[in-house]
Amino acid sequence: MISLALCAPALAGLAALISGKKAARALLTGAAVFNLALCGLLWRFPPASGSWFMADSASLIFLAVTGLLFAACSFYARGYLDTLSPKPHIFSGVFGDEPEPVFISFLLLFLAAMNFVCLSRHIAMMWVALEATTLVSAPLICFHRTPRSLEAAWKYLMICSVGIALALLGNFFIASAAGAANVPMLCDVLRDSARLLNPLWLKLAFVLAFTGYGAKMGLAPMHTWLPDAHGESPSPVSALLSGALLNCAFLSLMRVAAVCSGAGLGEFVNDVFLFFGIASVVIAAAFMLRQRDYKRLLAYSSVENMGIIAAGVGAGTVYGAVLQAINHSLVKAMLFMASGNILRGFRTKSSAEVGNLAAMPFTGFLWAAGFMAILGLPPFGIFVSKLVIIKAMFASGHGRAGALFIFMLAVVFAGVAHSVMGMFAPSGAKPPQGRERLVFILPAALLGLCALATGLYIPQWLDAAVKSASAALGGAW
Amino acid sequence: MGFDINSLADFLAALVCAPFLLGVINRVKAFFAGRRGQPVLQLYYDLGKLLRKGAVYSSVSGPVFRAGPVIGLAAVTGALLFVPAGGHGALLGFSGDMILFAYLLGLARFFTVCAALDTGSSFEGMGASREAFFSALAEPALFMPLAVLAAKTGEISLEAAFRSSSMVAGTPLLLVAAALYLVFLAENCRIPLDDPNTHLELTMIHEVMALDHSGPDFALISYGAALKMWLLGAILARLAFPFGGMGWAANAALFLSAMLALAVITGTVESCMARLKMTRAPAMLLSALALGFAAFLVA
Amino acid sequence: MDFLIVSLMLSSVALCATGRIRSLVRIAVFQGLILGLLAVSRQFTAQTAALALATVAVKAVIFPYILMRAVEKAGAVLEPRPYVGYNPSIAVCMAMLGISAWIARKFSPQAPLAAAGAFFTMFAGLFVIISRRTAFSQVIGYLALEGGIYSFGLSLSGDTPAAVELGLLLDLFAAVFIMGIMVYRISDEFDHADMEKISFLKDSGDYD
Amino acid sequence: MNLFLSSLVLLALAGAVSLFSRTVRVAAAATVAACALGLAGIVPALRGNIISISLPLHIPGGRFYLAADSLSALFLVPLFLLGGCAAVYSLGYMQKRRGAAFLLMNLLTAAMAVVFTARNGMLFLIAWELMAVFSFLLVVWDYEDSQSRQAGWIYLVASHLGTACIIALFALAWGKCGSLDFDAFPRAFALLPFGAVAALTLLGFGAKAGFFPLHVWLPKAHPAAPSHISALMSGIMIKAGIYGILRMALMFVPAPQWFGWALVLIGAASGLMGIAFALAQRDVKQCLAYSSVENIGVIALGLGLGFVGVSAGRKDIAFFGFSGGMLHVINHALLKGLLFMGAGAVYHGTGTRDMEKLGGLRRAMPVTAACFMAGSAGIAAFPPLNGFVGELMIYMSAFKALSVADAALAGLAALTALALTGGLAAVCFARMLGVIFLGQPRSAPEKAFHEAPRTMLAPMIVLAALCAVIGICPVLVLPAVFPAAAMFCGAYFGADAVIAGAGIAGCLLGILAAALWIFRNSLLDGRTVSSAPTWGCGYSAPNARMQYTASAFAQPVLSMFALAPHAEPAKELFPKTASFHSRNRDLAKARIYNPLFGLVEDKLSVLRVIQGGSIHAYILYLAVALVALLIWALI
Repeated sequence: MISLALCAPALAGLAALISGKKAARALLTGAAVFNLALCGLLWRFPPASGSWFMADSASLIFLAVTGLLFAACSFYARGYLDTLSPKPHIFSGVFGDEPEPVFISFLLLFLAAMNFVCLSRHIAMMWVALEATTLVSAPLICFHRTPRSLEAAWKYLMICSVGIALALLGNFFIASAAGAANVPMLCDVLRDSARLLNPLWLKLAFVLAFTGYGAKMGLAPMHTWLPDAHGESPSPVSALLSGALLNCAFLSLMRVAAVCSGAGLGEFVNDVFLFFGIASVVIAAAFMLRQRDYKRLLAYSSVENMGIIAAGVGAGTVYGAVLQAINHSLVKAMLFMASGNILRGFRTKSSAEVGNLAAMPFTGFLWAAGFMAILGLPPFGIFVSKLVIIKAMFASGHGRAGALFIFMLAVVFAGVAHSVMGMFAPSGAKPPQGRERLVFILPAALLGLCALATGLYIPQWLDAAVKSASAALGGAW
Repeated sequence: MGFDINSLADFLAALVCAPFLLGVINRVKAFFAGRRGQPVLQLYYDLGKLLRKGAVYSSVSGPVFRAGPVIGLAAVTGALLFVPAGGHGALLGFSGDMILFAYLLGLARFFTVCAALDTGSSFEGMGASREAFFSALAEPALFMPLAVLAAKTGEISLEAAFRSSSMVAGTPLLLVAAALYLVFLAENCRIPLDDPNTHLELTMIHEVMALDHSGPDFALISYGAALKMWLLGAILARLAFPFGGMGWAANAALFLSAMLALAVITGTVESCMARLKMTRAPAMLLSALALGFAAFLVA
Repeated sequence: MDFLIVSLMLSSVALCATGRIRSLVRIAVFQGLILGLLAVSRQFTAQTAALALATVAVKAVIFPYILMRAVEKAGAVLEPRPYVGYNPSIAVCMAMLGISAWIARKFSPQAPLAAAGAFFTMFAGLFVIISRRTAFSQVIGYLALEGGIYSFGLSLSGDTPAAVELGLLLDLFAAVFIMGIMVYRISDEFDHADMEKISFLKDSGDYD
Repeated sequence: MNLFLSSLVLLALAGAVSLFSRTVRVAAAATVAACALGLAGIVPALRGNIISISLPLHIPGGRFYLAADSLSALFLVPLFLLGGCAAVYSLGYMQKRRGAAFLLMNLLTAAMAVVFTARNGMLFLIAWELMAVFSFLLVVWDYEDSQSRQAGWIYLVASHLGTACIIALFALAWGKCGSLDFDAFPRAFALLPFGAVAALTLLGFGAKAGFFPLHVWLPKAHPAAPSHISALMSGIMIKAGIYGILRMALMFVPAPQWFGWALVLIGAASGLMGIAFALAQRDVKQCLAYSSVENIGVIALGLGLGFVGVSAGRKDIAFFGFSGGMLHVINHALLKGLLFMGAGAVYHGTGTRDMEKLGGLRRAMPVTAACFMAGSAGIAAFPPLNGFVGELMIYMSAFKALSVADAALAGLAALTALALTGGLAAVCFARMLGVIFLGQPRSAPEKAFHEAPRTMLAPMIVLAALCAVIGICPVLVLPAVFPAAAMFCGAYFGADAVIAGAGIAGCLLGILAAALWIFRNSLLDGRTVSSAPTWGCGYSAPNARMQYTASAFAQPVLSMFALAPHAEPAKELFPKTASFHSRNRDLAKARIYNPLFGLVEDKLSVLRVIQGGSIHAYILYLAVALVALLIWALI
């Protein structure tokens, strides 16, 4: 069952490579729906964990989120590809685009790699999968082959590869520690028998893994590639990058952290998480205050939210962190899709030049609702998870950190509210003509509804799953 | 409460001989100036004349202009009910009537200011603005002595405060009396603050607000002013000369002589003091407030 | 075994010292060979031999071909001055060697030289990425970094299962392949590969 | 309780219906019915027995737990009254997008109702922020002009900062007692340091209430909203801050001495500064907004005296203080609602809110003028109307505190502040009444102004009538106030005499005035009554612009507060140009917030150099982070 979840998207990707445009699109949506169905099945009958792969609650949650996001993005991508007229893209100047099947195949491979990360049980195998996601997503970023997207892709590739190489060294440290105590390199086994491993090596392994996976996850100061990559890539890709990929990096980091906190290093692990979490929020706030490009604004908000998640783990509530990760993915994907619509309507990325957004009623509404969600206003889920994290921070005695955290969130709120309101103001910008197509609105609206749902009513099964996931990742409730 | 005959008699006496005070003050000023001065009962004659005349209303003004004098007088008479004007208790009294007393005076001022604004003339506007400014300062200045009374006697009703035994005495009494006297001068637009018989509109404060009133309205206003003077004078008198014990006639006589003395003092003050510069006027009111504070701290 | 590790370290020092692209590529090929030999010399089984052969194939054959194609395309072979001059970078190498020796002694007392060699190659790779300006040298730096970590894995950890080994290799190959295409496209687009000039995406203070 | 819940549901439904149906009249009727239902629902709570409902809410720490005790009922009464009046008012007032406006207003009312009855932290916060969001959407109603957008932004940020403090407070309590229910909070507050809890409460709820240093958003946000919404906001929403403080105070009773003192000082500051700024305003609604700050100051004075009384052990001081403050909550809600609707009618009729351009509207809009006068007299706290009763109670508390040793100074401070504020309020509202409605019109000819339609006048008349009735026989509103005050300091029965006295005085005044009015008319009917132009002291060509303007009227008072309008003296010998402009810069904003925000931005922009664009720097950061972590791990 699990291997099916991995091979199906990979095979579809390869098939798409060689098939025509029409067939490739069919493959894309088909594979997406199939993947979603498979996630449902895995939830209903969780399979036993094999030697290489397992489906514990944490991986199931992130698998489901990735599947949902990918399904939404695949429908969005169909519409997106229609709009790409054969002639070169307007502002990409001389350059044409990648052939469409290549784009679709890389998307499907990207899905396969992410599934691989979620389901993998062997730590080194997880590393391989994460490296694969980087490599597969780099060409996706420079799909439009504009000079800026090339630069962004290169930076993304270089920084993440170097980071992940360090993580590989961390893996080897764990391997040597496990080898000494002849414990197999499997996440859950390692976590349970973490006591036997040499703590010094584990500490070093955690440091390296934190730097490596932290770079992939976008924690400051390793986040520098994220605004460029998410700002320049096409909107369905940046939605997936922000929504799904950051979660996978977070999952793998938590697997390693679970092993270390199991071995009694919990104190050190939490302090590192808290420090870098708060640092990310502060640095993201600095860039969101005067940000003029709304896609980069969304990217920095991803950095901020990853900071919140890391701070949540540092404060001791992995439950809050996982909840925040879920909510963030849903809302961020919706926002990136909406930003894609705005980009297509107004042909500009600078929020100053975008005006009277009410001329695009649906996108305008989604944009406003999305930002209300991402800034943590109540009806949406992020408010709940933020409150849980703040409570944990105060309960675990980090009073001052909590105060700084809340102040920085308020600063971010002020900066973002100002630029978003500016986009609704009637200014000189000529509003786009023509009706907004359903294919661009429906996926985003569905994700928005999910985010609203988690804010008002967390179903029993989801609550139980998140609790067991947080236990699996070594955190208290 | 003691709704007895004596306090009713005092109330009626107050209504009758309120204008008499103004006459005395004018005579004293005339005496200082070496003139014979107008007859003491001049204000009665004016009132009688005005009440028999018709009225000329400005085309601009409306119902507020006409209601101003009426509500002004009603408020002042209402306030009189609560003041132990004669030698005995006030007609009415409930715990908290000090505040009602101050706010009734405030209501009278509020409506005179609105009436002035309704005429739409720049001079009445100027008078209204200055009157509003001084009344804003006079209000705390009036409250402070009352607060001292309440603090000393523990009673918040005027009538009860004056009847209670632990009355203010000694230096605090002096300070309270001084503060009240300053408020008395400010409220009744006597010389140091405002000149009652100036003819240059730009310098008037209280008079200019009655500039456009004529006939019965003007009568009501001037009678109201006289009544207000009697009111504040009564409090000062009761404060300065502790009454009680004697029969109604003796008390009344003593009280009347006290009021007369007060009028003479005011007359002398007016004749030998020049008018304060407009910007110095708030200083006087704030000094009244300071005196009140001092009294409070000393008591 | 020690001879191989020492030659690996020497090649890393050479890496930091040379400037021209062609010599850099030659050093990278040399390192690939050494790694292959290192894998084989640890324990000679059919599995390790096959893997070593594959590593050599990737690092010594495929990668130079891709990179040289990109260099011809770019044309301008002159390497712009790096941030840290060639001579001072050798001094930096010495410092890095000291640090890696200290770390190795602290962490793996039983095989200090192997750990020191691995750490040093890794630090050298990192240094090349940071200090050189063109994309080509950055790719080579990444390869050296990867090689250092791989050699550490070989010397320290126990027998990693074949599937993991293969996975690592596959990733390396894909990384090299993608980077090669990317570099080719950058040099085609900007007709130079100096990353110093290609830095349009920034947020720092040019506006209010 | 289900009556109350059904009213909330009906409110939301009425809003939804208005969205789609063309005529909003149906929705207005439904809203009024819902408000009536709500009022009926809380009658049992008024009588003191708590009605509550508790359902599971599937979010961490959340529970749908509503309960209305007498304190909540006190705040719900004006909410439903004003909610109904605002619904009727908006029929005439709103022109564009009426359906959406109706939906938002109803949701705002429902959110406020939930805020006043929520007994669970999570539910409270959700309702609190929803209230802020709905009112924000209404503040930026005409988002065309940048002024209201700027006001909206400031409002959103200020309310969010306030909520941040409340979130911190609830998180602290949740951490300590493991549950977000208000019933568990007393245990948590006992463990927490009192200073922190009190500071967070005052900051968080004070920001929403508009205490002096935190009031900056109020005079910008309320005028930008449509008038019936600013009536709702000024009348009820800022009282949510007061409600929050009281609800939290119930939990950390007994509060130490300094808490009462803090409230008294805040009240004095808010009162004085509020009315001083109100006097400096030219825009009607901004003047009313600042006067809301002043009235919040008066309420804070009352509550402060209440807490001082509690800590001094004198039940009578405490009872008078609390009941005075709470009575003023209801009175101010009605009065400020009436005044804002009046201002809305003026804006609806004349199209401008600048007092300098208005004048003489008494002729064109007689009913609005009458209601506005009733409102101004009431809010300046003059006897016959309800404002006086509230302030009388606070004065009583201050007077009684004078004779108690340790409460004397607080009483004195409260007394002087209240007296000065009362005086200035009289000046401010005399000015507003005089400049807008009396005298001659200062700008366009009279016929251009038209009276507001009937649907706008009806709620104003209802509110004015309510004020008069409460003023004359305050015993009507006592069942809502006294049990709530008793929750803080136990029942005390001395207050009924005072209230009865005030009522009698009001009637007496009325009778006297009527008698004099009849006397005056009887005198005049026999005589010749002629009309002539106002006496201009012989000036040859008087015109309407010579009348005293708003800033001129306030100039002497403002010169005391260094807020006087700025006149540019002509410099040349033969002056060609001279200018006069009255800018009303808000001192608090200019001196506290602009430098503060500037400081935050400079500090943060220092960090912006990180994203310098060069990949080498980026990887250097990575390496530096690694080395730092290594060092951290090894020490």
